[in-house]
Amino acid sequence: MDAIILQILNGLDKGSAYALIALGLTLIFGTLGVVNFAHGALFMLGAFCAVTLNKIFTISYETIDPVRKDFLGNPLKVETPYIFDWFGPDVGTAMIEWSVPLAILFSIPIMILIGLSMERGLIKYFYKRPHADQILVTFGLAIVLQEIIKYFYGANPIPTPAPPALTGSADFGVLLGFDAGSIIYPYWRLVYFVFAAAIIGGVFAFLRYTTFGMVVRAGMADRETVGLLGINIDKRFTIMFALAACVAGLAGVMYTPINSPNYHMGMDFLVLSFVVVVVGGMGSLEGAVAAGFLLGVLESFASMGEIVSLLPGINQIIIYLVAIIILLTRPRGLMGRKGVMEE
Amino acid sequence: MAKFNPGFSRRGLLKASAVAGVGLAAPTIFSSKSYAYMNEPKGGTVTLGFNVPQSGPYADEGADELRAYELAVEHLNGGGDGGMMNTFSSKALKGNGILGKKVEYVTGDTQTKSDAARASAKSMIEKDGAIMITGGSSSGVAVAVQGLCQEAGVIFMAGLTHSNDTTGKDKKANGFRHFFNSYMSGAALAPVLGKAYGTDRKAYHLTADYNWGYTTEEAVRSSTEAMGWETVGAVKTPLAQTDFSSYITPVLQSDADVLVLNHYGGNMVNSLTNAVQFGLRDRVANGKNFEIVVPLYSRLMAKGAGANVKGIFGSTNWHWSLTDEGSKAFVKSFGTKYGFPPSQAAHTCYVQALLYADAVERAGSFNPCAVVEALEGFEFDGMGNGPTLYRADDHQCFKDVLVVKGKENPTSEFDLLEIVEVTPVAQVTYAPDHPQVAGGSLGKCNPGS
Amino acid sequence: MLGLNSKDKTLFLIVLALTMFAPFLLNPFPEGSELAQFNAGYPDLMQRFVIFGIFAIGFNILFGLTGYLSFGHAAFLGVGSYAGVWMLKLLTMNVVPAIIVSVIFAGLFSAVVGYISLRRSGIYFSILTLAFAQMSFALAYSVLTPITNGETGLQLALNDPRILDFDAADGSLPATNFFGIEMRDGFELALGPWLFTFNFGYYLCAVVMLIAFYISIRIFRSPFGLMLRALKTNQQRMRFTGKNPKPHTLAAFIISGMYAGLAGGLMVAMDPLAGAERMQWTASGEVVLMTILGGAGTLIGPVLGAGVIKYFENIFSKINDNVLYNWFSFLPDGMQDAFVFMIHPFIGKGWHLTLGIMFMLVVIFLPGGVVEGGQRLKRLFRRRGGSDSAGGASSAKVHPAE
Amino acid sequence: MGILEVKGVNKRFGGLKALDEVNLNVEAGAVHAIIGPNGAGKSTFLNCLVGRLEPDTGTVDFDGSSLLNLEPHEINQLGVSRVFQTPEIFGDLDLLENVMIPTLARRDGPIKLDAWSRVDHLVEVRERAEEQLQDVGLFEKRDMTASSLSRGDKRRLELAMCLVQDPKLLLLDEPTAGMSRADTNNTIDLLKKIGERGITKIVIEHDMHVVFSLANKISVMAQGTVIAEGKPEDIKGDPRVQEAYLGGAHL
Repeated sequence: MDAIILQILNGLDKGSAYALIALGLTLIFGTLGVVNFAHGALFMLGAFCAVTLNKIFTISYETIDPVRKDFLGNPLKVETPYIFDWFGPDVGTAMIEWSVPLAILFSIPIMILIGLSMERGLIKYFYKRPHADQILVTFGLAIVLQEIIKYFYGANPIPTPAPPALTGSADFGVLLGFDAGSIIYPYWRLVYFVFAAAIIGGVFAFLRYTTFGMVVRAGMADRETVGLLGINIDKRFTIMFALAACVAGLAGVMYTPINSPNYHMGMDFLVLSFVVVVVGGMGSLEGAVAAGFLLGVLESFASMGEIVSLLPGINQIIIYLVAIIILLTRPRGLMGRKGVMEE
Repeated sequence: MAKFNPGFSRRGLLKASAVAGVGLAAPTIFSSKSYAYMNEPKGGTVTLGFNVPQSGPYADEGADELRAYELAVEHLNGGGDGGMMNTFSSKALKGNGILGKKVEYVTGDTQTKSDAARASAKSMIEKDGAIMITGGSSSGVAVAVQGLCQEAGVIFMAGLTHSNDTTGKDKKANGFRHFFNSYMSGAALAPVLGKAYGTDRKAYHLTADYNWGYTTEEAVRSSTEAMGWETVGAVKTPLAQTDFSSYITPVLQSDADVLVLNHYGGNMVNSLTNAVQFGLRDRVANGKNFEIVVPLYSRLMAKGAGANVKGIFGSTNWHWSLTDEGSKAFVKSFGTKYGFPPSQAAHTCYVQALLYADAVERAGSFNPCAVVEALEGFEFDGMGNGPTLYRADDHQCFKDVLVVKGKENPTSEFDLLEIVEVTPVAQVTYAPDHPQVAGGSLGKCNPGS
Repeated sequence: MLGLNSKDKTLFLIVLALTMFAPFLLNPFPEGSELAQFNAGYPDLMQRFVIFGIFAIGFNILFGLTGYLSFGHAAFLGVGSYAGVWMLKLLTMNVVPAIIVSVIFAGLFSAVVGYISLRRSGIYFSILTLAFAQMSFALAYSVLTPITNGETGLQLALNDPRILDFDAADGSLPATNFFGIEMRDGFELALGPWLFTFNFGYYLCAVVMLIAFYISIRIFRSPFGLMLRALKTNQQRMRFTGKNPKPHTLAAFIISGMYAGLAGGLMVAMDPLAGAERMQWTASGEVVLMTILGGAGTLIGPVLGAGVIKYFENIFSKINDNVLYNWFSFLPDGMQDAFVFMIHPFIGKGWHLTLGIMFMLVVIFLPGGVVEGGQRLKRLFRRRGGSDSAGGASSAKVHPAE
Repeated sequence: MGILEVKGVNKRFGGLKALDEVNLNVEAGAVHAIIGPNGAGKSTFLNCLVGRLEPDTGTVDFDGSSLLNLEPHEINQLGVSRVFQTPEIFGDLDLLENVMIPTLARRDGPIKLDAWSRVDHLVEVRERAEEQLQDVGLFEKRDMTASSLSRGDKRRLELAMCLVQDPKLLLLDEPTAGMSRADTNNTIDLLKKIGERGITKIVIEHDMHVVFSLANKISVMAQGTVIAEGKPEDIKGDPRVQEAYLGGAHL
């Protein structure tokens, strides 16, 4: 039982990442009708916002320590971050340690800027083009973005730990009446889950309760009619693109303490998030979120030793298998609308 | 950046004929049979092929390998401070190239995919006339390229490849490995683990679901079980896995008190990070402190895991903090040129390049079969791992293996591992027909054409 | 001739000439010159050009004609490869049975995948094919290791049975051959400083590609091809016209799957190794990119697209800083460094970046792919020729927007 | 005994009863118009005939065989062709190809996969298609891409695509919807000309001018059922029809 609770937690956590990426993808599908293969790259850029902020905080000057030696036997150069001098070592250390949460603030304007320039500079010319062209151009963009990151940050994963206050893990075992130590869950993963829930809730509330959101939802359902009403839907769609980029970016920022970011993390998530979106059903935001959590939980269960020993290899293919089964039993995924991306 | 003279020889012979034949319109037809051996260098230069990952997750490791190769070429051609050529026990190399021919090189991208690696190696052999291929950062690639070199008739000097199979069931006459392997990791680690954690432990293995993972798990299991550990669980994890939480949590439910992560590269970084996140380091199981073991360590990858590696045992082929003369010479010339210490991948690649050049000098010929003969059973020293033997039976180097531990107080971003023990070679040597490496045969050396 | 109309015949003859003279065309630069780096006329790459050409031609029969975008075609290539290697291991090193069996296995597998996936259309279809291919890849890499040899890839071994061969076991692997002609064999021709390589394996691939290309032309011009184009533009009308679209799409799917299998079979015939990465989604994506890059729905486009991508992968990735320094060695040191510094990110390990930029440029400026680029050039020349004859003075005024 | 006999057809969409015990008998050679207000169930009824929808209950017999549980292409192969409200044509293909496809469909059946013969060698098929294009006055435009045609020409093309199959029954769903008066008249003339071939037709139409120029029998539908049926003259005077359909206004 405790094993199952743990796997549900794991699944929800994985699902959070899937759902956040899929949410943005669906917004872009639904509003702009664009297949965005660069969405994984946006997630990756978000993660590297956190890395960059950390790097900025640790920009240092060098002093020579004549006593200690470096690996070549020369006097050791000691690096001291400038912020230590500016804010004192205590605040400086705290800033570096808290750089991931601080990167949320840092990344929002950057991701919005990236989203706006992507949509205005490139995507808007592809609204009327075939999906194949959209795939080619966004895939090309994704490669370019990740190669740029690779050029500056290298190919290795870069550790970006969570603040020390949030690195431990919580013991739910006693709370729920199990043995102590049987249900342990890292604080940061709980933070991630809560964060994801808040973002998802925020996006839904925004779309439901603001005029802006209502217009966009109407536009998703029937672009022409809304356009006929004299509403400038294009401008709103641009903002939606920036919002989607921002959601992906934030998902990336918060993900960095869970797994050290590297330049191809976006591609790793891209295919899965496409599967999530399609399983959820094209054009359905609720479907994307539901499918994200569903596939996350199923993936976690499939990796349990008992299940793998019963069906070897099931942990490798579970997501795809579930996708096939769902698409064959429900033609438009969980909650898809008719006629979206079906031709 | 070192500069070399222009000109890429395709095949020595053809280059010579091209130079002589300018203005001659008469076509000359060669059949592939007209060479003594594949890509025989006939001009004043010889071309080596450096096939390393330049894209994909191991690109940084590949870049470090390439740095080492460039350094080796510089030293072979008489440039720089000579590096390990000065400490190498064999004195055949004179710093005038190989057999008096200037060393040139071509590079390619393996992408860490067997297909791409083979395509890249083929292009070096067919287009650039490379006489030897070396490099790589995974066993799948090493085995695939080794097979290709055997068929094409050139020598393959493996880069970083740790699976038993490279010199086990997939060994080839034209292929040689300096790097250590899974068996050696297991054999070197077990006693150290026994000393540090006791012989009454329950181990849980997470294993990357591919060839290298299997052989590593097998090696570590059999050597730890031999000293009394019990293996309570072994789960295979998909290669593409990035979040290992769902594989870590079952460990909490098991009665294991040691977790062995048979992962490498990005897998290792992520699984170790996740394991630490779930508090395994602070856990007490069966009245003992819970421990994590990473059988194959790489400093580059350890960097990706950050503080999580502290205090975690693993094994490695070589580390820059070694203080023998060879290591010191290598670290000095690499560090002076590039500004940071070399990785174990760089070390093995540098050594492989030198060993090849030395073998050619001693054999007096580039003919692969002569080189094979010169390398088989070759004993040498001064290359950073103590006295070493290139065993004739399987073309595997036998040398000391390092057991290392993540350092508690690193002084720099390179100073992540500390050497716990240098396991003597006798302890990691195995019979060529040991069950973990049995099967396959070297076959006969193939000089091509 | 061959039952082709004059336009198709011209195209076919051009392709015939291109493939037959490829060893010359791809090696335009003399040996030993700086530009020899750009020569692509060595056997492995020439083989890859035509093999991926076949793969893309087949993919285009599905995607170009019916509009169904499969993201899983690499799986068929992979299955074909594995089947081919097994034939080489079990039966004989003659490549003919291997290639035939590759095509058959890929055809059977694509029949199963196609039958299920074609129950959905649009992106749902794409994701279904992607899911099948990713499952094949994941299983081939891990659980199916006994059949596929997992990560390492399926290779030949000395102790393979090869029941039809009587090779002397001299400790080396026999080479793949076509009734005794070894695939790796060939001859070289030196003309002054130029060197040209003629490889038997390449010519076998080239002949197979010509046949494949010919069949593709016939399919494009057949009633079946017409029906495929019809169902791409309006399936509803097709149904109400008395045609059942299902068998048509399924047939197109299987044919393109068999083309993929043929490509896989040829790959192992040239180089007997089948790696699991061949089935990964990136490999499927690659053939999609080849087709779109060259020009989906055109006859020659996919072949060109395949050529461009493989050229980048194999030639650009091999240019390192050392080569750059040589190129710019005529410049003073400072400028040499500056040039190398500027070009450095785009070559060698940066070849992906160049490829990505090229994808974007092509799709932004040439929506119809490379083929459209060629057509524009042709029109440009024709216009220029026309206005020249009309009078030199006016030609300068010809506006590009005309 | 008519060529098309529909008995007791019901169709529900959730709680909505779209068709309620519809009976219809179409005589061979007749031009049978179905009229009725919006939402009367005309289109649903037509969709039940061509296999786009399956009726919940009831029988649909055409020329002696049931159309129930048949796929659209099977129904077409029995000799039923349909013109849609918005023309359904092969937009990316040229006009000649548009008409050759139905010709081939009739010649080869639903699934013959002929990948080896050449389209431009099918002289008979092409001549037949060209003839048909001539009949509808589109021969000169045969090399144009279909999507570039005007709406009226698209309708003619669609008509040609149906007629070339020599259907036994032709279903016309508002053939003049959205057309100018001149186009409408042209279409009426065209349909009259076809009438000479003796093809049975069912016409759904709003434009009474069209209905009364073409039809020799009219069924009136309202609220999912047929409320009146008869000759045009009878229908014109039927008060129930005027009430249901025309809201009492006099025709």
